[in-house]
Amino acid sequence: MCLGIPGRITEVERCDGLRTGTVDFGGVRKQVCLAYTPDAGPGDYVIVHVGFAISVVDPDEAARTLAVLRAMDGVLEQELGP
Amino acid sequence: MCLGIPGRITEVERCDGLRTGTVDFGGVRKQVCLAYTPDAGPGDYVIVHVGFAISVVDPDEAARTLAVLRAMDGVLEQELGP
Amino acid sequence: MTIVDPAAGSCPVLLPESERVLLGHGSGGRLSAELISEVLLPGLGPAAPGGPLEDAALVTVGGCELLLSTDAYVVDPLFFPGGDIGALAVHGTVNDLAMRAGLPVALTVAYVVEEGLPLTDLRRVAASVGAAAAAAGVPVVTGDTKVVGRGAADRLFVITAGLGRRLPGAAPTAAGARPGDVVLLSGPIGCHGVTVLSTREGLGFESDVASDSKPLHRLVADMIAAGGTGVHALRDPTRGGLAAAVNEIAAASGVGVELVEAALPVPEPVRAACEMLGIDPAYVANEGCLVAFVAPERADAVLTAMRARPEGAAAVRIGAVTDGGPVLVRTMVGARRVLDLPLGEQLPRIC
Amino acid sequence: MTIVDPAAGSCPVLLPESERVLLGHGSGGRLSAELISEVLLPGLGPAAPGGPLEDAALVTVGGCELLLSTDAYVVDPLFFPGGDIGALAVHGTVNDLAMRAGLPVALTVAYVVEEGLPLTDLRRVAASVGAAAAAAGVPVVTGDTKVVGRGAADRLFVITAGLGRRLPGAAPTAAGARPGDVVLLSGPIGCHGVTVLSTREGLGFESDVASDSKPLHRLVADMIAAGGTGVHALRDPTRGGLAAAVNEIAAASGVGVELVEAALPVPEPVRAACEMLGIDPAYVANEGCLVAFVAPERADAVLTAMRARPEGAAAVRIGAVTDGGPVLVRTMVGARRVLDLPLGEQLPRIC
Amino acid sequence: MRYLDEYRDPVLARALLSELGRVVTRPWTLMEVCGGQTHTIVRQGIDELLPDGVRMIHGPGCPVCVTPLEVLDRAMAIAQRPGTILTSFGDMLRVPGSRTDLLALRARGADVRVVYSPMDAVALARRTPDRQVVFLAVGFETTAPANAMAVLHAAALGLTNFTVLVSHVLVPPAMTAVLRAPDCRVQAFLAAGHVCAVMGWTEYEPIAAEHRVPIVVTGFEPLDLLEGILMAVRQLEQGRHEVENQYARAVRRDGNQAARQAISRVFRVTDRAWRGIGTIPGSGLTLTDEFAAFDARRRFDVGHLLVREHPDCVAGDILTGARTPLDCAAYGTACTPRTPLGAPMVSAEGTCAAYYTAGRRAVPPTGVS
Amino acid sequence: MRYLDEYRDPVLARALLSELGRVVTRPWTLMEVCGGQTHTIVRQGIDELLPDGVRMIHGPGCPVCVTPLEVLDRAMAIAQRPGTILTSFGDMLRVPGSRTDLLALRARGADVRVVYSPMDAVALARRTPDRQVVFLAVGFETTAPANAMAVLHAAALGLTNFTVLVSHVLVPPAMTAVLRAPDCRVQAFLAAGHVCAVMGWTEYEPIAAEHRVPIVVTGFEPLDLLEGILMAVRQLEQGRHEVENQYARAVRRDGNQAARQAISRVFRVTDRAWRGIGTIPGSGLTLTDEFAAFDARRRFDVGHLLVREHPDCVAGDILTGARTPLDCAAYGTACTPRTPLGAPMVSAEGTCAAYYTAGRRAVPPTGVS
Ligand code: SF4
Ligand code: SF4
Ligand SMILES: [Mg+2]
Ligand SMILES: [Mg+2]
Ligand SMILES: [Mg+2]
Ligand SMILES: [Mg+2]
Ligand SMILES: [Mg+2]
Ligand SMILES: [Mg+2]
Ligand SMILES: [Mg+2]
Ligand SMILES: [Mg+2]
Ligand SMILES: [Mg+2]
Ligand SMILES: [Mg+2]
Repeated sequence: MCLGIPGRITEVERCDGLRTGTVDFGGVRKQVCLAYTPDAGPGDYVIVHVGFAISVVDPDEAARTLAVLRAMDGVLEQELGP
Repeated sequence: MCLGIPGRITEVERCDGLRTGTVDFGGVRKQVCLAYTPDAGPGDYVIVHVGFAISVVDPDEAARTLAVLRAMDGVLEQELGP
Repeated sequence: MTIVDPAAGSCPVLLPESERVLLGHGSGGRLSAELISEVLLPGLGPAAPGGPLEDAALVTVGGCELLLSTDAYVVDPLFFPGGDIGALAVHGTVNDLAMRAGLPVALTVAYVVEEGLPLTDLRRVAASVGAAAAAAGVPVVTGDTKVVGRGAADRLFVITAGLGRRLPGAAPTAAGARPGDVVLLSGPIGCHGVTVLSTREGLGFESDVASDSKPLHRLVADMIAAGGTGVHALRDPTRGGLAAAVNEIAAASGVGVELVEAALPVPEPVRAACEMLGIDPAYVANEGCLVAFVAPERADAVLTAMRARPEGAAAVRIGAVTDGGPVLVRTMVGARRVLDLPLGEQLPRIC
Repeated sequence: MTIVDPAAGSCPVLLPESERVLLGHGSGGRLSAELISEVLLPGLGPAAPGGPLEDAALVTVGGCELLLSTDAYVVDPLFFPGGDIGALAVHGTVNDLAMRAGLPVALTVAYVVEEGLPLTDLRRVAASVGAAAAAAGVPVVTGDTKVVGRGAADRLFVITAGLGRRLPGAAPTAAGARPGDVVLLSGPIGCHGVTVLSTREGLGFESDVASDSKPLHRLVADMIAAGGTGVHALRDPTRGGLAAAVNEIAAASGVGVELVEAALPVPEPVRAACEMLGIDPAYVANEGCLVAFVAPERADAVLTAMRARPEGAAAVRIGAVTDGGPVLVRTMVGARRVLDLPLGEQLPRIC
Repeated sequence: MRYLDEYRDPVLARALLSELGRVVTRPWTLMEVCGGQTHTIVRQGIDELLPDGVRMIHGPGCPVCVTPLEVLDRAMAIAQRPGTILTSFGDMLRVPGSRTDLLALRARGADVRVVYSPMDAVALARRTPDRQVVFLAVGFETTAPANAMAVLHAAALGLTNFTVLVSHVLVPPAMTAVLRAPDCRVQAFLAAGHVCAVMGWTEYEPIAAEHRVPIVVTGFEPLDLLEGILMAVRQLEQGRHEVENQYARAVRRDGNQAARQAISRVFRVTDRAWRGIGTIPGSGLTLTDEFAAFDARRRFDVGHLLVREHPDCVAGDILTGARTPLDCAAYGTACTPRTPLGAPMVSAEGTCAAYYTAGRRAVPPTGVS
Repeated sequence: MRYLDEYRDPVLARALLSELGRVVTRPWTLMEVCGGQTHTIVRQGIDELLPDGVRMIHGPGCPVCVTPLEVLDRAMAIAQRPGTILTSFGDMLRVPGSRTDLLALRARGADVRVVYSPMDAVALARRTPDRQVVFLAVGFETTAPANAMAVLHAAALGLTNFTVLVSHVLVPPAMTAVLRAPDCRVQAFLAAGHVCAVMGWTEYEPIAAEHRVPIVVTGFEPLDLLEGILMAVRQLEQGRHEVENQYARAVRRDGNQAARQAISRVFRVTDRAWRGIGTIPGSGLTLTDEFAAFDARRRFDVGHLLVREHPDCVAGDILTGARTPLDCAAYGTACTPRTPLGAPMVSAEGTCAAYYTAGRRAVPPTGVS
């Protein structure tokens, strides 16, 4: 359920009393409602679902997960040899 | 002004409280309002303008006019010789 | 609310709001000609065809003389007495090839379908395309189908293109009419247009008339067999009617034409409908007749050949080509008047 | 008000109300295929083309091998980054000819215009047709224009037909793919479809992507020069995208195909738009690339020839033909899944 | 077609022309009032065949041509309102207002539809209860009974979404205006047969008497027109000035009583502006108070409209017969059916358009050769 | 694309699969709740690559699939009313109701439009004040804040022509229902990352504890899913049953406070029927009384709707994981995406459709070769 994809906020504005902004998804830009991510600003990545940012991506957590996975791969490589 | 053409009534009916009927114009049939020709019935020719019969054709008068013209032609022919 | 400013331009046609396509631009008359000559051909630039506007274009490939034609069919209603949009799309393109002495070799058919069209209607039109093509002896070799949203088309448009092979022995062209040519008409006029008009909302009338939609390539083959290079020009008087066809040939050939009004075969119901609506049968569309400009010494032979075929059984001589000037009609009382290109759509008149 | 009768048929697709044309019938997917095979071809009857559905039909006239193709263009918007309906109508038909090794000789163009279209738009489209035809080196030899009432068309449809002459030395056909063939793709996918989608009401997004609309006949000429009869099948993956093109070739040839998902060139913004809408780039329309099925021993030479031309500069090998079975994709994680024909229109998903 | 074909017989037409030639002894100028008659005359080239000296000038009897610019602009302002369907006769759609015409408005998105009969507009209003249907009700006395019935029928059906924008005109006041013009050259009138089919000819008797002009109620076919001309010329030659009835097969002295009653129930006489001529007292019809609810002018407030005709157009002189189109400097150059400067160039039955369509310009066709 | 591409790395995917292979000692059955996750798993063929014995069954987390037939029929009845525009997400348009679907209704003339966001429906209502715009508001907790904002925004704008037909469902009650089914085989859950991005995971803690099942909040990319599976299997192997968070880059323990506040202002919890499953207590959201004016059910009386599912369809078992599509006799024969008998065959993320589209029928693809 619930297609959500990460994009980078490039602009924040108010429109009809709502916090909205432009989010860039790898070259595709869309107006998105930012009312539920009141602290996110330009440069932040948000997860967008049906035109709403529902979550701010935490870059440290993202890096940590990947580091764990890469470490796992490193362990494997070591085990299997070069 | 006022394109009007003669057609023959083929049917008379009432429709929404109005006297209407079918008028045949040389193979083209159209519904026509007959409210203004209360005495005209099937077989009669009427002059129709914008969907209304505005006059009943008097066949005797029609024949008389033509007879006059034909007589004029006869006179001419006589004058000019065969 | 609205105040019309008297200082604004008093010539309405030059105002920017008129710079839009009007229905009349599709009428086959003067507006159509203007659209082609002032918008479409200049737009095409160097890729545009040269010479007069012909029913079909001559293309020579590896020594073969080929003809190519296309027409879009947007008729409303889709089905009518005497035919339907599918048969029309086949006949129209076969006929445009025939007007340049082309025998049809292959057809393409494209459908633009409005969402919601009953499949039975589409099946019926496809069957009619197939039956008409088979009857004309030409295969439909390829096609395309597009579906557009509700309200983005009027149910169904059919667009055909045709490839033809030129009959040996003649090369009729729109520019071929010469002074002295006899003008022949293959059959009665106005049936198709009146049939379609009779179904229009607000004009609705019933009539005994049916569209004349039919293929004319076999008739043309016989005419050319009889008349050879004496068949100077041929045109099927579709949109814009006989008046447009004769004016187009006259203009392309640089000649005048004089037609005899009393000679025009106008079936009774066509005449009645035209009287009723205040329009001229010479401006009404046909889909199964042709007008031919034939050298006087070949005219009788061609006319005889025409009358020998069912589609030309009622062929008649309707006039002759003159040195120049406009297309004239000898009226019933013996005067002459110009029979001009129609301007735009034929609208019913009250007077 | 409405009581749904539980006793009524529970299988919705067999109900009569479904017996209408749906937008999905024009999607280039399974519904389109059904419409062609179950409604249009049976309708055509004996006039229908035989054999597999090709991009263009081969017609032999007086010993000349000719190709004929037609397509209707109904794109909304009329003008978009990278092209417009006019250029598209030229490129699409030139490309359909090219997919059977046809060099374009002549084009026809028919316009169906909605009353009220600004003349400047029509002029601009005509100019684009002219410029695209001139750039492709093919004349527009004839045409037709119809105007329909307001609301009876969506501004402008353009229908082209093309006549081609077959290049000597090859005869690619939809049925030509053989097990072992290499599958080549001439360039990135999805650009045209995403460009057009980005303008849709309710989906509106901005992107840096532009349509890939371009003519491919010169690319094909070079491919055939390099690969000769080893170029077994060609198709331009337009409506229905790469998935439809590959499935159609596989079905017509009676073979299977295995593609490598990681090898598919999907530009970043195309991928982003597809992620956003929940659609698969393999189902998105293209107007300037082709997929080729080439004998393995000629594949490198053909790929080199492709890369030597600007329109094939990004050509890649995307898979191979297998003995049979469905079209499979090797996924990123190394599993395989079927890449089926799409069903109907691609609709954005929420999940 | 019966009662048409007989009156188009070329042999009898020649007989009538010969007779006319024998009767005429000096030049006479006649006016056919009606645009439909103008159409037949020009289309058949009848005037070209008349004996030297017998000259037809074309009257103001084209309802499309004389509909004031203000009415057209008002109709167009109404047509542009959302939710409105504007209906009228086909020939009204091409008439230029100050800035555009109804066909061009339709191309821009207005819902403008052609109807054959005003009753079709009533039926449309019934079918589309959520839309306001407005009928642009123009015409002479012939059309007034039809437009009256449309209002009566809409009232009977209780429709609240049907209105008429009335611009009806009356013939006798226009004839009087022509006769009173200082440079009037008209010596006899052919009165419009279909107008008289409705109204009879009693209204014409005081005009004939006062101005000492023959008036012949005439039909629309070539033989009708030739006979009407012959009857008028006979009167002129004999010094008579009576009202005679050529069109006896369709016209009775008192016209059509039922139709006249409907007119007088729905309409009342009013002053009316004629395009190109100006206001003529008592020359128009407007809705009576009883039917004010059906008046589009009241239903739709589109403000006060200021309008101005093209300064080069001499339509007023054309419509009163003071000049022919060939006397207009703009005719055939600046002014053509494609680029009309004035109303008479617009509708097929307008005098300027009838001349132009018949080719009366670069190559004036000659008579019988 | 940042934060997507990294999680699709095939090398790391293989590393995760190897690690999973090392960790597994015996068969385990896991359920991914979310249709989006089902889609990724089937589209990428992840389940084909899992070590023997690790089996994924697909949960009820497709909002399109579980929307009750009654709601669809109601939406279609509303769409057929003149003057109405029915809007929804693209994937709702193909879902069959009792007799037809919204795409077919559109073909028959109903005004049915796809929107990307519920806010687009609000904008449409603003642009077309003379039409009633209805948004068919389906979805799980992820979508509820968006739909709530649409209502709040319409209220702030004072729109009287915008309503929502709400059929919102909640995940935790559905998970409990799955666990309580008599033949439940689920030993661990992957919880839906985006639902948790809104709601956090505290609701899952009592479920994990009560039913002794590991629950791993998981993302949507291949590496996310593989890591989520690995984390769940590790718990199972270690005999733990905790709530863990694989999707830490997007999900916090308490979710999104602002979004949760909007949900609880606009909606209240209610019992809800799930298509193919039946009513689950407390498993849905409906409008609070404060926003009753925006309730399409109240605005449009389309009567009482009686509906019946196709008798051959075992969607309930599919949605609770009791069976896979391959266990359904109709699958791939009577029931295909072209001729769906039940909701899971309709939307691309429905389990039956996901299987069918991936070709899991005549020629079942094998794993890595
Ligand atoms: S020719 Fe044109 S400008 Fe001259 S009077 Fe006639 S309508 Fe007016
Ligand atoms: S395959 Fe079809 S019938 Fe079987 S459970 Fe799935 S949706 Fe229902
Ligand atoms: Mg032609
Ligand atoms: Mg043609
Ligand atoms: Mg043609
Ligand atoms: Mg095609
Ligand atoms: Mg329509
Ligand atoms: Mg193609
Ligand atoms: Mg094609
Ligand atoms: Mg194509
Ligand atoms: Mg044409
Ligand atoms: Mg439109």
